[in-house]
Amino acid sequence: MTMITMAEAINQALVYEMTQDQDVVVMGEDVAGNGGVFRITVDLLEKFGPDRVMDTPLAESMIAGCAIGMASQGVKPVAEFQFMGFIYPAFDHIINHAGRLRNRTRGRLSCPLVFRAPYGGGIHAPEHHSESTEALFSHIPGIRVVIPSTPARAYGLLLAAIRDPDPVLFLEPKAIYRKFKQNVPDTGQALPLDKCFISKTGSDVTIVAWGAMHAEAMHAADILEADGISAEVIDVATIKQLDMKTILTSIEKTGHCVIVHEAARTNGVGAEIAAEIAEHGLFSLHAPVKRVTGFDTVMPYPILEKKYLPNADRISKAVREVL
Amino acid sequence: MTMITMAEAINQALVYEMTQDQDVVVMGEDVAGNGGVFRITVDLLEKFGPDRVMDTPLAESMIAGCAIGMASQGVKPVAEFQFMGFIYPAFDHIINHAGRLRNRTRGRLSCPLVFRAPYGGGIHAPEHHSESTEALFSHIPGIRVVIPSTPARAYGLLLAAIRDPDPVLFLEPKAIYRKFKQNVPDTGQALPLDKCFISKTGSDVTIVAWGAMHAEAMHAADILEADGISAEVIDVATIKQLDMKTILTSIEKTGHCVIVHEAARTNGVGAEIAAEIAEHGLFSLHAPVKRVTGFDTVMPYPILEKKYLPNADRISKAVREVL
Amino acid sequence: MKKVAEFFVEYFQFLDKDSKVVDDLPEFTNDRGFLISLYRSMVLTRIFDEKAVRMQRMGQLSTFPSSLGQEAVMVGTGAALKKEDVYCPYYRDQGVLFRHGVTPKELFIYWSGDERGSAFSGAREDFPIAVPIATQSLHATGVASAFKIRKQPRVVITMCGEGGTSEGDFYEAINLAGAWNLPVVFIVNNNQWAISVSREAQTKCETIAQKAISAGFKGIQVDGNDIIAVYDKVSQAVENARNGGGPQLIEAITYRLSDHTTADDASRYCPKDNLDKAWDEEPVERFKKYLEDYHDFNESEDLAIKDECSKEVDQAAIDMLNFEKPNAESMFDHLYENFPEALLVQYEELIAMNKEGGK
Amino acid sequence: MKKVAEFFVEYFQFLDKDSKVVDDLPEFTNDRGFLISLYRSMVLTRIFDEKAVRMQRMGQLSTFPSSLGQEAVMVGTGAALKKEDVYCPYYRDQGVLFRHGVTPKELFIYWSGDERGSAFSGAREDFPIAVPIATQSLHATGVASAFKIRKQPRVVITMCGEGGTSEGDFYEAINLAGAWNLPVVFIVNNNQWAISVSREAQTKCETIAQKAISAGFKGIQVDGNDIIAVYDKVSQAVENARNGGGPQLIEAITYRLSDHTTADDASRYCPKDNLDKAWDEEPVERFKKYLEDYHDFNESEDLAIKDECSKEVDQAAIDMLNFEKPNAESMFDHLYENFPEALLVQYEELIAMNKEGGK
Ligand SMILES: Cc1ncc(C[n+]2csc(CCOP(=O)(O)OP(=O)(O)O)c2C)c(N)n1
Ligand SMILES: Cc1ncc(C[n+]2csc(CCOP(=O)(O)OP(=O)(O)O)c2C)c(N)n1
Ligand SMILES: [Mg+2]
Ligand SMILES: [Mg+2]
Repeated sequence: MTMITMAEAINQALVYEMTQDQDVVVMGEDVAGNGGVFRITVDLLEKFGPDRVMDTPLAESMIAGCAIGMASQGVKPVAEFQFMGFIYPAFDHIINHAGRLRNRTRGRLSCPLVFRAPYGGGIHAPEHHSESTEALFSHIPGIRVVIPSTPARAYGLLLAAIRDPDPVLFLEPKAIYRKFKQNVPDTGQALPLDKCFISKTGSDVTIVAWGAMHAEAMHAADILEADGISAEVIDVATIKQLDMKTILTSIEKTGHCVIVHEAARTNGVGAEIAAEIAEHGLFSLHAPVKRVTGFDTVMPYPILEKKYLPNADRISKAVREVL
Repeated sequence: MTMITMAEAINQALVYEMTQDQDVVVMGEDVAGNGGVFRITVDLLEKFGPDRVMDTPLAESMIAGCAIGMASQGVKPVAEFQFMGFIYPAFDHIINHAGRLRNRTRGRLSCPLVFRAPYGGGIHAPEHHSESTEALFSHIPGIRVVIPSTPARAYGLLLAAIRDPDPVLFLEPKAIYRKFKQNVPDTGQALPLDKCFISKTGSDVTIVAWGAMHAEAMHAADILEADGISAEVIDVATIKQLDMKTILTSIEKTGHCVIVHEAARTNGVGAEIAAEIAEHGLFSLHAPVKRVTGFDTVMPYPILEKKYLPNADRISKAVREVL
Repeated sequence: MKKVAEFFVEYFQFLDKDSKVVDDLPEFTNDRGFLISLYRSMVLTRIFDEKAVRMQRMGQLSTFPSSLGQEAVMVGTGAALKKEDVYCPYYRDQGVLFRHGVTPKELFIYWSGDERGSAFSGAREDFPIAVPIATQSLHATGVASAFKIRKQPRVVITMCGEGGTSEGDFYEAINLAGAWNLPVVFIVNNNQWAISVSREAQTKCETIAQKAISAGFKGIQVDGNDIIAVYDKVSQAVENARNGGGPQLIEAITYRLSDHTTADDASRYCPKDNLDKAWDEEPVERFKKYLEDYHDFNESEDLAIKDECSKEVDQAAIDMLNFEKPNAESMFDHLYENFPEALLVQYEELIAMNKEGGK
Repeated sequence: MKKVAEFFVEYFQFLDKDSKVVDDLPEFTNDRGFLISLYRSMVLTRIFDEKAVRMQRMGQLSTFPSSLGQEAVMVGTGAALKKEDVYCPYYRDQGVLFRHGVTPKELFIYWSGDERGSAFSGAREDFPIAVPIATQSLHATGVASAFKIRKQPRVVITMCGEGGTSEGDFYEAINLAGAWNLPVVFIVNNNQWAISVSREAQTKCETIAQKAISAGFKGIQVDGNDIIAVYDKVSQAVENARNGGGPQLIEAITYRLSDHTTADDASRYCPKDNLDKAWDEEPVERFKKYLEDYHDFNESEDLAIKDECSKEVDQAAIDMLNFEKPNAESMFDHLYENFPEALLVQYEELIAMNKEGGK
């Protein structure tokens, strides 16, 4: 049993799938010679050669547009955006093309690709490097948005994302790239997309989280446990399409719900989850749904980022408020 | 009293403000010689000359980035994106710069500009011309998003948007550019931003809408009235920042709420409104909040767009379901 | 000071505006059958465009961008494509698509506002029409990259208007194509207008061709109203790319003789003089006269071609009008290959709504 | 076939790598005081960079991009700016900002991860540092448009790296600048690397300067390690733009002698030989030797300058470290001029959280 980090688990998934499937290629800024600025794609160039591991010129719209063209031919690019804060020049291709190629051609062409991007705060990075704007993408039809919260889930979900015949945005919570390790056997076993994971069962409250906030939610659950409060923790994992069934079933049981995300509050993914609960779970609720989120400000520079990001304290406090 | 269309009201507001304020300039693709593909900027070139009414080369990132540079100098650009479906190349500048220039420089520089874009379906336009993706922008800190629903509101809100010292995305529901007329005195009177308008008072249900859906909501209210159901219709008008106070006060009274938007359902602006109701209005509600929206598909081509767009029938049906 | 790099742009023309031969004709001009097939495609394109404009006026199409006056650019480009090559279109290039296996019926369906028009039965790997300007340039680099990765001797052609060359995507695409030495040919249909914005207002550069210099490869100009020049230069560029010679940019100089689309009124901004002058140089008559002068082409052959094309187009229009309307729920059909459970409720709602006859 | 356009790119150098004068020196080289001030700015920049890297290692800055080896590009550019001109920076141009009135303290504050570092007390109209690559090129065209609209005789300079020239924004900016004849000068700091991607992998074009050809204006190369060449050509371009002569692109050829940032390890990808060779050509020693050989500059003057700069930088570091920490709620302070009522609840929540001493 070897314990590995999320960074290593992602690399392990890439190596596994590139070995199995000759059509999988990796591309992006600094992913080849440098192995990625977070070293996620380290050694891939050596293992798979320059035809399959490609440094691109510095242009994000190009990375997306080129990947879409490749995917239309059945090549399966795993394209990296160096940080989520630099994905926006590619927005047009993601919404107008990746999400629509299959639909527009009535299935004649498709777009089996993965866009990877490290996201989120907590590593004292310069401006624009700490963004969490997954909600922008969860509004876009035709794509999937997947966010792992542990090394094992990163491995299984990335395999699923690469194998999925449609475009997947795979957002990697960089704060936990190397924060903890898990045993992740290299079996090539994918995890299901479009499904939440129940990370901890409980009876008093449902805490819904994803990415780096999942660990904070688990930590909050421990704090609450000490006070005799039993929290169920749900890792949403696939932000789009949302598995509301699992969440609603949990709320039926607990009657209380706290949703956590680092992104700004207004129109975050938490809004959609809360809205669905308001429509379909209203009569299960014993108290209002609470959202613990980043503030509706620009993500502040490192000196204040801790004040911005939700944490176990804020989560457990919110839980006490709704109980 | 001259009755004018929304298209004319917007032009009237532009002429008023350009006459009052020498710093206001208009720019975009085809806005000068051609007066805009929807003729919104017609005659401005003749009235204000080529220094203040500028056709740009064909590049949306450029339109946004250049406008931001101008605004930093106190020039106040009203920049047009020809259709909302073509705004995405400008996304980076809107989120990373327009929304942040004041914050990043701690108030040293600011960004007093308006980005105009016709949006929404209903005119049998080719693909990408019928988008309603206001929700993408309502998640962005540092900007405002304003959507008029009548000629008079278009006039007053556009004046407010131009005068606002911060960036405003002004989305024009093109389906009703010329659908009905109102008396819009050219008094230069702005309407307040960040405020909902109560278009019709009622006691049984609150219908929340904006843009072209506002007229459908009003129509639905008429249909319901005939059956003795009294609907209050709220025009959100400023999508960001949301005036939840007005909406929550209304729901306190009516106990029922239906939210309407053309955009895809998941993570639309309706999600945020419903989520806020779930948090702050839960105990006013006698029934779940319902959303009547576009489907979570790519906006279909004209042949099916009617099947996609909400209308008075769907709205009144939803109201009967929650009552 | 020293000069470290020098560049030039060449212009190619074989037939001048009066159909006089002004340069040594390429080999293929000995193949009368091929020349007639080019002519036929140009005629088909023109007749299709005329019909489409009329149909739009009758409410049978939603919008339509005619390629009137640009038929040589389109057909010359389309003819240079082999079956196994891929084309990444924009929206004014029906003539290219026809040559590559797309049918008039399909394009009628597309412009009637129906996704099924992009299902291209005869050009299975071509991209669908790209409405967001210049995005197709990047898709072309991706397709070309796939060919390169798989070591397939295939080529991509993509086209945009001269206005489209102002978009960042165009430039990012040519830069990548140069850096990766991709088998892709960029055609610019320089028809002098981007809706109402003139070529001069779009960019200060003397030629559009020289934009390729910024990407480190060759750009040339051709007379876009001379089908011989267009076909000759595009097919040379294609074969050069096929042989590993990398990308090329071809600016085809022509004129938009129609409105931008049926939603436009060019008389608002386009000086009448320019238009009159451009009519004198238009490609269909020019090529016809050349065929008459050098290849014994006669009026009855011409009439037969026009008649045949009219019939083909009329039949396509009828086929489009008789094409069964899609179900409402078909808007979900090709969103994902694996239908997400989360969408089931909406999907069923949509079906129910339409069963009830709801509007 | 005919040639329809011809272009060339020139390269300028006055001091070769051994500080020999290889071309007719410009007028300003008679002004010893000015030359010394350039040298001092280069030294200040180098000392600032060294200090910043050390501070980052000690956890006092969050990340830092050194401009080691590129001081001539920075100082030569900064010196060409008048007070009333505007600069649109990227993130590796501390030397430009210093010349235009930004203080070492402010840049330390910025790189410590604090927005207040961009409040620039001495360069009120300069843009803040642009981290999203090449976006500043477009802001520069906007500022230049404002000058043009208002008929002010002011100029904008903007800079990016050679990697940045691959972004669509860079191209859209030069194209607009050409089309509108804007008073803006584009400087490209060609330091051969974009993090780990080499100049050759970035673009196939022979020079970065030639990218200007695609926008219809002149691009030149200068030896970016020769401050005389940089200052001479940039100030000429600036004055030309001020007089209505329009934009220009200047590629300054230099070498990144440091890691990309403190988060990078260039030894992974940068061949040691290249680095050694580049050290032989670096700008500070080259200029010092020229001053010694031609302007009687001596060791004690040099020591005095270095001492003064060190003190200035050390004091700036102390000032930064003593700078009062911001309140949590200050993250809302400059979001909008008119604080939106909708945000009040959040704002008060944030204040309350911090009063309680919440983490
Ligand atoms: C990204 C984007 N912006 C704007 C538009 C609207 N638009 C459609 S065609 C057009 C002009 C295109 O001109 P050009 O590239 O010269 O091609 P032409 O139509 O002349 O063939 C514009 C501005 C669009 N479709 N996509
Ligand atoms: C839009 C965008 N994409 C990616 C990045 C990440 N990034 C930061 S610096 C850099 C390389 C820039 O190289 P170059 O333009 O040559 O400038 P240099 O750093 O060498 O001075 C990259 C890719 C970014 N900051 N912005
Ligand atoms: Mg054109
Ligand atoms: Mg560089």
